Amino acid sequence: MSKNLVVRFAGEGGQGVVGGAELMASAAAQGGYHVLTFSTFPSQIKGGPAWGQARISSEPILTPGDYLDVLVCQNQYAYDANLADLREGGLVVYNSEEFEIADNSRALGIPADRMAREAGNPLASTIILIGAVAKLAGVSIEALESFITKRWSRGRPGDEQIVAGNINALHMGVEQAAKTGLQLEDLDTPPTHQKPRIMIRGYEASAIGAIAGGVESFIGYPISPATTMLTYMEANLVGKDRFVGQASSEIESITALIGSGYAGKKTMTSTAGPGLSLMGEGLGLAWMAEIPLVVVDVQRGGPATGLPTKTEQSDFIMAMNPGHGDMSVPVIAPGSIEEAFWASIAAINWSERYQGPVILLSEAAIAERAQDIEMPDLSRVQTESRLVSQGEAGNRRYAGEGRSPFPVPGGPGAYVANGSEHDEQGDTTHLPDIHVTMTDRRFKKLELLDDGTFEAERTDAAVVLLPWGGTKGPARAAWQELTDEGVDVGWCFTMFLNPLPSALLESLRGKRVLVPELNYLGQFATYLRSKGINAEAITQYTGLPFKVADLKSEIRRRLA
Amino acid sequence: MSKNLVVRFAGEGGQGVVGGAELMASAAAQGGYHVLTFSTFPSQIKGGPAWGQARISSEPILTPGDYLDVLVCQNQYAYDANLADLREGGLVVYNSEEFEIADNSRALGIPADRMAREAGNPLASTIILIGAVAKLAGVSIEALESFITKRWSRGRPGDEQIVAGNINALHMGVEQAAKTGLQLEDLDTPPTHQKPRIMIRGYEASAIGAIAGGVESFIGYPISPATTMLTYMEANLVGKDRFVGQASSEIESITALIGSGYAGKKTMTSTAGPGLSLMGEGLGLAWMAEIPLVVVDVQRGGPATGLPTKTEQSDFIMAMNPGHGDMSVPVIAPGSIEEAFWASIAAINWSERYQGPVILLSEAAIAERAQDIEMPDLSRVQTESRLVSQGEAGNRRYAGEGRSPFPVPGGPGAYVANGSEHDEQGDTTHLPDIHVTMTDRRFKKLELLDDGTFEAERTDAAVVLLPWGGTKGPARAAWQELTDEGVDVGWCFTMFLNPLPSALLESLRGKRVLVPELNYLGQFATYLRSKGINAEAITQYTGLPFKVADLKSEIRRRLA
Amino acid sequence: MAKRNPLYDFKWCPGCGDFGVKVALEQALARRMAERGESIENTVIVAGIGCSGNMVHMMEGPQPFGIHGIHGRALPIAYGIKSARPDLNVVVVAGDGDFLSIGAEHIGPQARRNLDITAVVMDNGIYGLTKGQASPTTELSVVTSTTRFGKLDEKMNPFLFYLGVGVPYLVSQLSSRVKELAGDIKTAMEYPGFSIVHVQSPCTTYNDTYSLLKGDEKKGIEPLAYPIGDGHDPEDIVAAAALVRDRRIPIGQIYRRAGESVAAHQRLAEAKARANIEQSTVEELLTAMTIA
Amino acid sequence: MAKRNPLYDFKWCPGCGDFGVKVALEQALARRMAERGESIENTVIVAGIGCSGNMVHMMEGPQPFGIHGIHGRALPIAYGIKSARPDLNVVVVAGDGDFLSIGAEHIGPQARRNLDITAVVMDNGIYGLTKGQASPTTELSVVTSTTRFGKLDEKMNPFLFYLGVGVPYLVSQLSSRVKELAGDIKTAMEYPGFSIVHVQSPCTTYNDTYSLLKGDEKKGIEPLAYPIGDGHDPEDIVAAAALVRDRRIPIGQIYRRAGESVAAHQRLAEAKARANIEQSTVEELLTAMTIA
Ligand SMILES: Cc1ncc(C[n+]2csc(CCOP(=O)(O)OP(=O)(O)O)c2C)c(N)n1
Ligand SMILES: Cc1ncc(C[n+]2csc(CCOP(=O)(O)OP(=O)(O)O)c2C)c(N)n1
Ligand code: SF4
Ligand code: SF4
Ligand SMILES: [Mg+2]
Ligand SMILES: [Mg+2]
Repeated sequence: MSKNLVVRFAGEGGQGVVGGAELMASAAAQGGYHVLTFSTFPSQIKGGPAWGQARISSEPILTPGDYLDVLVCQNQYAYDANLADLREGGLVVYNSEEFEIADNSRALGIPADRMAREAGNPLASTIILIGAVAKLAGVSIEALESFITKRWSRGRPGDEQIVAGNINALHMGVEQAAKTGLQLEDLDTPPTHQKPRIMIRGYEASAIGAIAGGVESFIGYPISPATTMLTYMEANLVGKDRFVGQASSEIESITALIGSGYAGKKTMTSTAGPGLSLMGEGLGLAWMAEIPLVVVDVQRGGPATGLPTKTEQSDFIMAMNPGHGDMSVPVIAPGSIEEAFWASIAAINWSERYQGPVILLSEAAIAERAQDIEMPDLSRVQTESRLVSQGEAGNRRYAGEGRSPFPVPGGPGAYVANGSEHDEQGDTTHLPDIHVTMTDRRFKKLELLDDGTFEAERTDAAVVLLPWGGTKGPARAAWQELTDEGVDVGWCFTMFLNPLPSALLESLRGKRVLVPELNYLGQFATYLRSKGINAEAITQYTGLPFKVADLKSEIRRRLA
Repeated sequence: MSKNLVVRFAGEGGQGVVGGAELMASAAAQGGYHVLTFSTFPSQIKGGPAWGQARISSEPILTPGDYLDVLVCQNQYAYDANLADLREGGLVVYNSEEFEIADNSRALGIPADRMAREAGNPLASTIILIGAVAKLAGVSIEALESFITKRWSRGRPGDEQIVAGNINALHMGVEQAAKTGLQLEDLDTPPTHQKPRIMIRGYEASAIGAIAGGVESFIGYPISPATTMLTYMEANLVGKDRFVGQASSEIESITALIGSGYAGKKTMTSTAGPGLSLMGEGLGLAWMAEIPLVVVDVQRGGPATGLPTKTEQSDFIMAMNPGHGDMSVPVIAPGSIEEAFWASIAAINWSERYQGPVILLSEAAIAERAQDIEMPDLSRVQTESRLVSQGEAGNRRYAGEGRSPFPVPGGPGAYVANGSEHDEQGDTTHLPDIHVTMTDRRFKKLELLDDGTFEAERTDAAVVLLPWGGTKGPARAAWQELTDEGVDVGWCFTMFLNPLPSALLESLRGKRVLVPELNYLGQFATYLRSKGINAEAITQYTGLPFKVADLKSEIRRRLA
Repeated sequence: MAKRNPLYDFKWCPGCGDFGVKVALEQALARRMAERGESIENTVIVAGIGCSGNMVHMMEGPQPFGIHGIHGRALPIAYGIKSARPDLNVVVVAGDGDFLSIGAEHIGPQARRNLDITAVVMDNGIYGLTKGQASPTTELSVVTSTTRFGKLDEKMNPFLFYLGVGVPYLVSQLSSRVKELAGDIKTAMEYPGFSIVHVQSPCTTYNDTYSLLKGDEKKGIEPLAYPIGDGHDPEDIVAAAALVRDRRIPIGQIYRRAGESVAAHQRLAEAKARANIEQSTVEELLTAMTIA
Repeated sequence: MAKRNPLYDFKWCPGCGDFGVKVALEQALARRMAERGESIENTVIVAGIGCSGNMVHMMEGPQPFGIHGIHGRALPIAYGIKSARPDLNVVVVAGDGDFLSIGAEHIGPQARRNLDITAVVMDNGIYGLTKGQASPTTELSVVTSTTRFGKLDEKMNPFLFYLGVGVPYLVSQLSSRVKELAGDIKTAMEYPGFSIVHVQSPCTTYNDTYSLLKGDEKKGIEPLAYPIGDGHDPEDIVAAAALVRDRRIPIGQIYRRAGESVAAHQRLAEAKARANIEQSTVEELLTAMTIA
């Protein structure tokens, strides 16, 4: 019995390789398995090397899996480019209309498209392949049948034929596999679950979290990989006094957010690096005029247009200092899909509490992943709203040290929200002592955000592993294996990157901190060093997430 | 005999207080003295608290001077706001039409405007005041007369009357002062100079340096305090194949620069923080596509619109990381007017050598200062131009590790300059190994820039004073006084902030480094700590430069 | 907020056209409040960066809310305010450089949305606050600090520009005609959609165009500005284009889109009503993803 | 640079209108080179970001220089190139989102400068590369992933927009009419000033408008596109405005400013000649500041 099945569908954009992996995952999830998908594709609509991967397991999953049990490939290039990731003893299923593999001892050729056409169900070729994979890996065929039945019974005329056709296609694949006699270890039986589970994507978790946090206005400009959050909001943030709009550029998005935040609403946008780079001046205005808003940056490969569909963690430095002048924008970066949900709530709470901009750093690999998770416990949701002025301070919005009541237009306390240095009522003045007072005020508010939670294990160890964002998954897996292997390394993680929980910072003093991160500069490690922590980065900048094995060996190398 | 005379003209914008200080300085400079001016005014055309200060000395000058020997004030507010800076025993000259000072033991009231009007020379009121100041401070009246004669003999009809009128006005002031019997120590006689000297402003030094560096194209959008450099170029970069243009925004400026740099020209823009904040994406493109260009950021108070006319050093962090993704933009920051000239040449050389963007960090206090300096030794000017492709590498512009020959449009080697990740000929591709190769290539080029010079004195001391940019002046003055007073502190300075000269970095290891800088975050100190240097910042964020006395006492405090 | 804030020291130069605009805006707001019994706090003034933008601090009397943001972004800020709070009266005040150079990109989108706000543009054909550089509306071959050989770019025709990007309501006025301007601003605020009041507001320090606009009989200068005759049909966009095509400046209502004007927020409300869609709760959104 | 680079794998979808534009552009350049004996390296293709922008990599045959920058900035990049090197032939290729949404701010300035470049705009009324969101030229009430209730903003009229910002040379064409398009692009490149060739280039995947444009007798669909009749005087801007005011799409020369067109770089050269100004040396500039 094997605990894991990792399948990759590889081919070209438009050949449904991503869909194949996700269909397989959904089916397995419904069969009770834990699943996690990952896909990578070029920045174009048709063509180009693409693949989708599904990991199916009887145990909770942290990563899409380093090595493949089954590689399904649509063409020669896909075979050549992905073979290296096939584990020893792994099997290949390939499109025999496209190319041939001489040695068929571990490979199975299927003319899936032709078979599907001939069966009068051209769209079913992926299902044929899934059938073959299921057979090879000993996945319960019944489970797949019941999935197909559910999935295509949508109460439309002709559902029956479609279901029948697809089940037939499934069996066509099963037979093809059966003929070969090839067989992997059977997959373990699925676990039993106490709590209800949901199948959710990262961007959905971020978006629904934002709705849970009370977001009222969402304005964005399309950009991969952040567009999905915008379109999700278009479809789901639809209440009477809710507003979702497509801006004409990211400069319009961020300045419109400033307007909405100023007008008293919880407001948010989603973008990627190029958009964030255009928001620097606007974020400075939000910082200066003290306007609550949240920018979700779904990181992709940079700089410039960079690698629009690949994953990277290289926007951290700019997120904290997106514009000129003295500012330090709060940054929150979720490490998993569950955390993506809670991170959105936290980001909105922070922005409302300290009355300023907050940046939520997501990543392509988190936003696009689909995974089964426990239904979040909504009773734990706590939302905050800004302190609203009842006129107590008159128009002196910027009076006092730190946060003061926020006058909402239409209500009392008319003032000028000003991006130029200003006095208490927001009138422009550049007198030295006023610039000092107001600068101190803006930074003092950050002290209100020292409530970030963090994980800390084996805190006695001299060396601590401290990943951030989506690197949490592979790092955690590597850490678990290393600890099992008797390596003594501590574990810390927080999604609250700026300001860092002061308790965490203290606990790191005097330790050697290893920071795995997906960028060249070692951006988070750099930041930690500037805070006096002895941190060194473990970097990777391939546009792909870390492999657990690579991380493990690198950590061992550093410890040696 | 006193070595120094510090005079401040204080009043409202539009009352010629800045002009007064500069006229006084020019006159003294022509008399052979060393002079340095500083002024501060609000962001508006008329009105608002403004003052101009002139320091006149028989010795070389590092700062405008902490305390005033003479305060000239136009109104009550100017008197109240500036009195604190008057040294003990200092004198006040005030506009007696505007207000009265009860105790006239150290103050002299002059109805300068009325006197000027009555003398039929209404524009001469400032000269009347200068006459009074000169008498009080024992500045040679002959020198002033000859200055006036030169200044207003422009070969125009009526020059004689103007000169006579102004000399008469000068003496009216002298008499007013004489009547009071008030008198400061006489000013030392001017030094004798071997080398020819020039009176120059910071922005002129930057602009002429750029011309010396071979700049061919300059495109900018007006913004204080960077507009003066743009308008200087409009008037002086006028050769046949030179181009100067006003853009419609900073986004147009930076992307136009990318076009000009791509087209083979040495190209430059000047802007301030808000403009730099809009250039993040464009700078990322220049970094990614490897396009030489120089952005001059004349720093002002930030963030957002901030304090447009005040000085600050708060754009350093953003200058190095102006956009998303992995980049590290080279940064050069001159510490004096002489250095401003050489820094422009160095910035152009760096951009041409490593084929990428360079940011030149100036400051309001440097750009607007007028000072007498020795004529720069032009025989020391060395300019560099990019390695141009003769077709040797075909269209493989991005081939190899680090810099490769640059194909210029019209010549051989047609390629695509690409802001998306690309292969050797610039075609888009997002394959993992290519992103790695190209990222390494972009950063490796920075090694070509490790030729930055630096100052280092008393390198044996355990504590080192390392200011940056315009803070060099007051820091140097403080360091000299402290050393004279027997305090053992080392001195280091470089205008090459990123990459830092590796030799300097090494020499700082293990030392305690004090970094005076005009910002809240201690931006340069933060950067040094991230490089493992034990650096702590001495910050000020008033919109004004450091006073030498304040720096000295703070350094002493840190050493205690 | 000049009167209420002695510390605040911004001043316009003597004779600056913006003084007239200030008084007109104050009057327009006062009348609106009186007529509707609406409180002044229901109005938000969104200011651009420039001498003109300082309007938001200069206004006297009852104080509206204000926001003084960054250069060129008054319109998108107004979009954010109005889309969040359709109940507010949102007025943009900006200069020609702010509105028509760095901010020009934002006009078309608001016009297409028919965002229900009023923009008062103070056009002095110059960058005032930065001490006199050419702006898009500076005349061809005028010499400024950034146009040493005389301006080489053609003058932008703001009216043609507005018509081209689809601005549905367009009035042209002079800062010196305070009474008329106050009326124009008030009516524009009442228009249910995107309205622009484009004001010639001369800069006495860097580009004094008073005599050009009003003409000067002695000097024999024909007035550049002239009242639009009754012959003009403001609902005919082609006629409007013809009216504004030459360099003279017609004063009055240049264009007003025919038919009823449906503001952006109305459209959205109606669309939602049509789709009779409900906001799902977080619980519902998550439960929909349950693995059966 | 498709043919020469097997590794480069970008593909347009089958039937994408951009294929036709690609061939037309290749032909136009080939003819230009032949006629002038000009080398292909004298041409620079400046691409926007979008499926359309990938043109710069897709072109086959003799390879021009290319630059594939950032979203919306093709025009200012072209401004930088042409102002630095008037001798180069600069062609911008961009989509409706890139050119008319985030990049719209850059059209007016080049028009007023009369920058001597040609922009080929591939208008498919959609954001293709980002998988089908509304663009400024998406029709009102069309449903896309960002317009769930149907598009609420009015469709931008790109022709009226170009006329409004002062574009001196404007041609409208269909991607399917390759021969005509090639001719249009070639003539536009010859125009000494700012020329735009606006091409309807349908997106077969997200907004297939072929039948709308060409019409469909069976389905009884009137063709949206129609040839401009001889009656139209392209030098009359008011006539041009009248021609493009409705939603139909006239094909042909919409506008061409009357009189001789003086390109930006010519103007500057002439101005410098008039001022007969010389570049001072660094020595001269510094010496002028000597303290006598
Ligand atoms: C991003 C940015 N760029 C440039 C500036 C500098 N700036 C301030 S006001 C202004 C233009 C002012 O002209 P206009 O909008 O016509 O207003 P006016 O002063 O003439 O009323 C400029 C360029 C700025 N504040 N921000
Ligand atoms: C600053 C920035 N914002 C957003 C994007 C994402 N993006 C890439 S292409 C595109 C629009 C494509 O539409 P269009 O210009 O019409 O080109 P098409 O794909 O339709 O040919 C967008 C929004 C980006 N690359 N950069
Ligand atoms: S500079 Fe011009 S626009 Fe500014 S205040 Fe003075 S007159 Fe008015
Ligand atoms: S998505 Fe549309 S525009 Fe993009 S290549 Fe496919 S058909 Fe062409
Ligand atoms: Mg103006
Ligand atoms: Mg498009």
